[in-house]
Amino acid sequence: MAKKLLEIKNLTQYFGSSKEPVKAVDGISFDIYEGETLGLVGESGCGKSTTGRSIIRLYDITDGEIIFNGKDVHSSKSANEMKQFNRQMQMIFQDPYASLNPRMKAGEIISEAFDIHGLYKNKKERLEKVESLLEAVGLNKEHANRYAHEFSGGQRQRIGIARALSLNPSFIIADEPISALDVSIQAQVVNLLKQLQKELNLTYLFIAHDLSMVKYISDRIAVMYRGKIVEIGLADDIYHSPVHPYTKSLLSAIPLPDPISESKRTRIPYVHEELDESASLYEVADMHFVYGTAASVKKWQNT
Amino acid sequence: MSEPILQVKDLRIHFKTFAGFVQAVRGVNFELKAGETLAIVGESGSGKSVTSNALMKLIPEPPGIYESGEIIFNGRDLIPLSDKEMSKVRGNEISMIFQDPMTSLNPTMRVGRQITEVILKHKNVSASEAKKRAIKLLDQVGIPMPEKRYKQYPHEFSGGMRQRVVIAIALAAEPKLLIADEPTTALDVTIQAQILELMKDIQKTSNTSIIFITHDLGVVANVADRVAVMYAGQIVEYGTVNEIFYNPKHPYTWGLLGSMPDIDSNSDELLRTIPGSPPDLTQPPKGDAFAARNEFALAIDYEKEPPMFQVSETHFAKTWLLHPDAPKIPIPEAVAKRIEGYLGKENMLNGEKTIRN
Amino acid sequence: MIKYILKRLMYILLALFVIISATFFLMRLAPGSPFASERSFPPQIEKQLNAKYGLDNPWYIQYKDYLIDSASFDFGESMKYKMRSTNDMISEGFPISLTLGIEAMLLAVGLGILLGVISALYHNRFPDYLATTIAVVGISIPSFVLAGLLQYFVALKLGWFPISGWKGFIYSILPAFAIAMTHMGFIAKLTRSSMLEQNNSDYVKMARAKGIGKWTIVFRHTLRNALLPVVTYIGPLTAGVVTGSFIVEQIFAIPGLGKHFVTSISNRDYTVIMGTTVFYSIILLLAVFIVDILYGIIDPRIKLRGAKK
Amino acid sequence: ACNFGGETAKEEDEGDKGTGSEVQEKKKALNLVIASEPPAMNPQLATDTTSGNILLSLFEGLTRLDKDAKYEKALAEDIQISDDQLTYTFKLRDAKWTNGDSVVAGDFEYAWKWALDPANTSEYASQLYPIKGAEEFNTGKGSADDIAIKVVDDKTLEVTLANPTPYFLELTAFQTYMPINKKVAEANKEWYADAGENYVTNGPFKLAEWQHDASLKLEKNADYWDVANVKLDEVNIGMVEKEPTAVSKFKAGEIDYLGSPFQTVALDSIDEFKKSNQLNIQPMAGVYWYKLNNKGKFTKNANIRKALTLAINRQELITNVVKGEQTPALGMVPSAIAGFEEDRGYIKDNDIEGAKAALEAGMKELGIKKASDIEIGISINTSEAHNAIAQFIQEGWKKNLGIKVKIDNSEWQVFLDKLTNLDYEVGRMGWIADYRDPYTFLEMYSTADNGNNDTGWENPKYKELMKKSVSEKDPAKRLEILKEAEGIAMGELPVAPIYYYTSLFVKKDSVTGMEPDPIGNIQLKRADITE
Amino acid sequence: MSQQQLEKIEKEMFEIVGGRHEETEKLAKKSVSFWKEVIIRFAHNKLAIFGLIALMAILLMAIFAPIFSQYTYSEQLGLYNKAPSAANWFGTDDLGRDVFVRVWEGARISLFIGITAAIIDLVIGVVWGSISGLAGERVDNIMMRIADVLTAVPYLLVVIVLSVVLGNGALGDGLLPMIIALSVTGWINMARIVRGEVLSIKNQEYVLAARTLGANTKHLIIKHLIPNALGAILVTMTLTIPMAIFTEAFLSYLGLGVSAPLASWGTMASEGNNAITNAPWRLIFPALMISLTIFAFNAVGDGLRDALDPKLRK
Ligand SMILES: Nc1ncnc2c1ncn2[C@@H]1O[C@H](COP(=O)(O)OP(=O)(O)OP(=O)(O)O)[C@@H](O)[C@H]1O
Ligand SMILES: Nc1ncnc2c1ncn2[C@@H]1O[C@H](COP(=O)(O)OP(=O)(O)OP(=O)(O)O)[C@@H](O)[C@H]1O
Ligand SMILES: [Mg+2]
Ligand SMILES: [Mg+2]
Repeated sequence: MAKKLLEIKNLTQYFGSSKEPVKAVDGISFDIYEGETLGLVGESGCGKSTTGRSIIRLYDITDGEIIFNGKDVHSSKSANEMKQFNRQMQMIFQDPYASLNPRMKAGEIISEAFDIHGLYKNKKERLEKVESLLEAVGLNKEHANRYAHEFSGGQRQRIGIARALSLNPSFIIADEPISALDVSIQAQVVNLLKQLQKELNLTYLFIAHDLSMVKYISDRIAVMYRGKIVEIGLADDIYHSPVHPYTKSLLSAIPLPDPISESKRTRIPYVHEELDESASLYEVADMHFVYGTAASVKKWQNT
Repeated sequence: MSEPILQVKDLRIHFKTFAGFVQAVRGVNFELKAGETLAIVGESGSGKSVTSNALMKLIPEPPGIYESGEIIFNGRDLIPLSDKEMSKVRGNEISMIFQDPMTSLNPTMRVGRQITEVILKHKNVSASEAKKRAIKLLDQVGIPMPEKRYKQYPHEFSGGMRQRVVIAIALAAEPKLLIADEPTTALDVTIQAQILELMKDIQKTSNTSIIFITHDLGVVANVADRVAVMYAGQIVEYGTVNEIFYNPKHPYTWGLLGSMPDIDSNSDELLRTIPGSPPDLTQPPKGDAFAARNEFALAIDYEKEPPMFQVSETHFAKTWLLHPDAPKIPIPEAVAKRIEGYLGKENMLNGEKTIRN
Repeated sequence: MIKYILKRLMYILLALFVIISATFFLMRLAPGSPFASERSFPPQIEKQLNAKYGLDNPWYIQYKDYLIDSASFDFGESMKYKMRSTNDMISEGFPISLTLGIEAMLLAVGLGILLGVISALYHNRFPDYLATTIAVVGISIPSFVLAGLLQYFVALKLGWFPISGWKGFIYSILPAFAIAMTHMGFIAKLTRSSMLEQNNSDYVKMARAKGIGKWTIVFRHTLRNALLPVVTYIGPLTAGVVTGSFIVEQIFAIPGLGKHFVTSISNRDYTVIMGTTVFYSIILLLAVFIVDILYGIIDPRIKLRGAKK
Repeated sequence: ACNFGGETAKEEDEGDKGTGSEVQEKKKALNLVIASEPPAMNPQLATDTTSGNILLSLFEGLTRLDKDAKYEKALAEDIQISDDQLTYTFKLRDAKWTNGDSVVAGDFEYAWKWALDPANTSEYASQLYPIKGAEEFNTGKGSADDIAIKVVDDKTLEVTLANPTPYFLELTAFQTYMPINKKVAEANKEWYADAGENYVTNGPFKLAEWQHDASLKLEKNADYWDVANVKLDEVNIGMVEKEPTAVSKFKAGEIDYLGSPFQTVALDSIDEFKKSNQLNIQPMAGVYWYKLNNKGKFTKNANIRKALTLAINRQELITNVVKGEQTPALGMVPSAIAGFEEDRGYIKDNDIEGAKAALEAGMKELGIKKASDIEIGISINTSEAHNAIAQFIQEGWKKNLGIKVKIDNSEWQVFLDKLTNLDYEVGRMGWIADYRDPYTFLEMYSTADNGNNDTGWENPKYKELMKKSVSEKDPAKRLEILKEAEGIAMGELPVAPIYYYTSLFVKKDSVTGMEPDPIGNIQLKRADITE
Repeated sequence: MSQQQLEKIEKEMFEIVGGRHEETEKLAKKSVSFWKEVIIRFAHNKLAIFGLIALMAILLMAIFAPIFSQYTYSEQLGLYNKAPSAANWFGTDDLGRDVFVRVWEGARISLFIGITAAIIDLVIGVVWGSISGLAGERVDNIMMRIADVLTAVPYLLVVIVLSVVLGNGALGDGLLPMIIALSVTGWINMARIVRGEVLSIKNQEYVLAARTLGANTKHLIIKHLIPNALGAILVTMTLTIPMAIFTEAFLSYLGLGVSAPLASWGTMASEGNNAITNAPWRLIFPALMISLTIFAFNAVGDGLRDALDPKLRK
């Protein structure tokens, strides 16, 4: 197996008062290997974005450890180290409308990082770089001089991707990059991400709640529920032999573009059961972990 | 079947902007019968929301302009009605569910009051009766402890619960027509499924007609009796749900169906996409608006707008490919394979004849 | 919540301390003395005067005295008005300024919000232009000009109101109007823009889809949400208005508190300067604090955050 | 929330509307306005004209000034002056305080010594300095017992002066010399803080009501010894700071009298009142002058000072800017002072030729080439009138002398500070007589460190003459000495006199007896409202 | 809904020519850039255009009228309080000076003060507000309390001390103390408003995006926060300008403003206020100019705000 690019140990992120914290992320651990795509799914509000944002240091974490390329992300860093870190890890945001500053041109958005990092001071060089990025995401160079509102949703998301690529990162957190887009554009963006991964050997943390897309793009999938990772494993394992009842419920709810099977669908409702202290991740198959107590995992496996 | 409760004829809506007139809806026709669900699909910006808002006369004027058309609801054209007359229709005979549960509730008003407001407005009942009904509604849409929830503010609800409240509001006055504009886009699949079930239940019990707007074809397959596919302000294909999914005629519909990944699709293959971007509706292209993105575009597509070709009793499509002189283009392989797959599964299970003609 | 309030009160005390210190040193830096007058008097008398008010002590003793006096709300006797205590001046003047100020605020807030709402409801149509014009006219006429004009035309020429003084409700109408106009204008503008923002929001569309009338939507739904930024502005403003307007009180010869803020400074009446400053500061700081609490009442979402703080 | 400051509204409003036509038997109520809250309603502490003029109606001193500002006997029934003009013996008449006590000689002694006690910080105690031992006690060099005030008996008061002071009996009419009810004042140190039972007076009126910052109400004192001659039943005094507001009140008929010394007739309404023949003008013993800093960069030169003094078109300034028919001041002592009615001929008004010549001379002495190298600052305190005058004079100096002139407008306290510290070149100031004698205008320049000099000017001869005037017993000779002194000063010009004040006022026709006397005071005792 | 009257179409029209999707990616030629759209929007706002023209006219008059007038602002013509006439368009004042020239001379001072106040607002208020909004709760709380303190400290005392410390005439007759005095408190309103805006903008995804790129506070403020708070900033500025002009008038009234014979609109109006009866033109013209200018600033500010509002666009 490839080397671990990111190790997350007991990541915990609480918001609000210490008395009544909102436990957005509640002690999760997982690894991401170089070159893979890890899909992160779960119901809305379960802490997916928070996980992503904690990893990239948009939040100061409550507890835990995040090790990226062997270095602790949340250790105090000098401005320079911080920049170094930013170059390696980038993020694509959910909302293509909200994530582009309406007062900036596409070119400025893409080259913003160059200003910050003092790269490509030469005008011509910079222009070339911007153009090559635009091309990489399937836009052309005239687009550099356009403002965000002049683009369609898909084009905007591509600009967001170009921005994330501008610093040549090795790891990209894609926080629901497609859920605000319509189907045909979703396909464009997903294709683009796949293509870029191949060309640039990128590693993705792909957050979404659309399971069919996640299944398609991910090597492994982690399922989150209420701040905890309840199941993690290879994409096919998760889909074909889910263990955790939440995963099963989730899979049973995916609507298919097939009226007849839809008319017959029976959804498996999920009833959350509180687990006792002993709950932890159990390996049910190779690289397939489920969060639960020994007894509950056994029970789930048998149903 | 009964008379249609809603008929939309040649609806055209423009917006006056500084860049020119946006022709958001360009001659939309459809009808809806009692108890039936019509799904409108199409890509973003194709005019779905504008069409549905127009049905309730919610288009802001200015900048909106009702350029032409009729909206005949229960035998009466809504377009000439004044705001006052419309307010008797809104929320009462026609009600609406909006996309975003986070923003469609007033953050500073208790949830209960937002529901009773509609009841008090349209039904001649006392405040305490309205409260009773509201609590019942909350219970109906599956919100536990409705008495307690009645007094809470929207921010104390989860996204799914909020969307249920919105549905409760829409149902409060027992409307004949319910318009749902992307009611589940912001929700995850489990909650989405619950909401869809809820809506179907309600429809069954009160024979409400539903217009369901979405761009998620899975959802369409789940809820719709009839489907209208919109592109660039026009309906380009219209038919029963089976006709649209198993026998699509319009290349745009092919594109839509083809771009969805399948649980079983191979991760190494790229997804099929519809290349390019939708047209600028301030200057809709000459001819077929979809031509530029259509790999099967005919020369005439760039010259002349296609008429609606009738495929069957209930199935229409707006593409020159249906012209008798046009070359016969088969459904693209990927889409065909998928349809086959679905139908195959069905046939295996039921041994029924295919619905394809 | 209680913890939050205590914390804020602590900040208020801290702020008061800073204000008192700053005022003290500014007073000391300003040339002139409370006893200087056109006609000089023997230096011995001046010395006695200084001794009487403790002005002969070194600055740190005086500073300490002011701090203690302020803490015990005993500011002492005015140096200019013989035998009048600062506390009396405030307690006599403030109720009057408060009455006038509340009237003016009611006028400003009432009219301002009404105009703002009309503007937003008829965005870019005639009523909008009319209301905006009224608001801007309100802003653009200096209150001293307005007060003078009102007094001359409405009181003297038309005889509808008394010219000046403070003997009954009728005396307060013109001054309240003169004070209110500018604020009315800005409140109208603020309300307009925040109402416009609200009108674009989904819940308003939802309310319309419920079949609720335009004005009902305004009063039941939008106004409360639109009022948040207005409240931010109104808080400190109220503190200013209820403690009196120098110019308007002067023009209408109203025995309010407003004049003391100015005259005490031109008289270098140290005790009164300190008294009025502390008084105003407390009102201001409380107003800002109340606004923050009001926020939570207007917007239930904020209560959550407020409690967390 | 309804605090409108009292219940006084009803009767009063009707009262003053009635004055025009209603029946005689109605109360005679006079309405007027003063410019501000009186800062001190204690005769010994009051320094300002507002307080002073109200106190004149509330208290009764040994003497009272008549309409020419000459003394007439008031509480003193009889006055004996010794031959050396140093000892005055006052015989008091039977009079009562408003609380029923008799006014006794001890009340005077108490009041005067109270004022002189430095601990009481009376800023006007110097008014009592003519009394022997007074200055010493007040400045901490003597004791109270050495002050030559002797209570012979309850009805007899004997005072010995340090020097013959020809105007002493005018002085005794001044507020600082008024008596205080010793019993009440000793019992309650704050007796003068408010109207009420502690505020015990002995004058024609008593203080019925005092709403701070708003109004005062005086009522006729039925126990006043001369009550028969008091015509008004009550006087309602409003406090209105803004002059235009006061004018409007007058026009609206809300007040019966507007003007000096209570409030100023607004400059901008003078023309109008003149046109309607309502404006009354009385000469007044006061002078408006520009102090010239004798230590100033340019103004240290006498010729420059002369040039500045001459190049002022006083008559035009009076006609068009200050408008009160003032007299151009060509000397330091106003023409309202007896003996100074005639122009002494020191300078000519608007003497541009003379000014230019003086400027030439001055520039030569200072070694200045161009007139435009001279830059003069006129320091004023903020007031529309001072500002207008300064701008008028500035323009005249610029135009006629070709020098640069700036106006330095400061806030009052800053201005006073500048004047005291000689941190100015030209500074405005006014001086109004407390008593009708030339000495009050000349005394301040006797030494440079006199607190009211503010010019740094000093002249040994002048000093000498001033000293001489004090001990001179013959009034005619004394007048000569003072004139000579004025002549010296006008030769060197520590100040440039601008104009002699007048009292301006408007009143309803029904009001009589309200003409200000030559030192600007009004005795409400003599006022009346007739039909 | 049917294929009734199908007209004859030539066969060759039914040849497959395929898509031209590359062209759709090219945005429509006539698309308008952001700023151009702002300008168009602005230009459609009649009130705003009126305001702009009025402002330009006032500015031009302020620059040129005193230069080309036959009188100077301090020249005393010997005609006291004369009504407007052909020789003196706005009449003369109590010292016989031409009100017309004085009004335009005053325009220079009032506009200078108004504009300086606006700049101070921008520099101090915007920076203070953005930092306070961006920084954590504690710093925010402290910064806002400092603003409270500055509002509460007696302003007049500050001005007096300043004018003494700086001396009059340090910069053209008392303007400098005035400007510094304005800087002490003038910006607080702006800071409060910008802070509110920043609080809502700072959680926008584009700001988060910039932070993941490694942007520092300065970069965030300049590139993201200020441009997007511009609407609110403009509206606040339209209030700051009149406030500054009135404050100047008030201070002059207390003797802390510009020195005579220079006069701002504020001083002229407050002096003219006393002359309502005998020379109303001394009030009317400066007061009218104040009102007109502030009206114009407001119209332009509101027009810009509307033109800049991204919510009204989309
Ligand atoms: N800054 C914050 N302060 C307080 N609570 C927060 C904050 N950010 C997130 N939360 C809370 O943390 C929980 C997890 O939020 P998060 O945004 O990570 O969910 P998500 O899984 O990304 O949901 P979605 O699918 O809707 O994006 C939610 O309950 C949310 O309300
Ligand atoms: N108020 C408006 N002013 C100008 N143009 C508008 C306005 N509202 C809608 N449009 C335009 O009308 C067209 C149709 O918009 P509509 O909202 O109906 O799309 P939609 O199909 O609902 O898309 P989505 O899936 O994104 O909701 C779009 O091009 C949009 O820009
Ligand atoms: Mg998220
Ligand atoms: Mg839509």
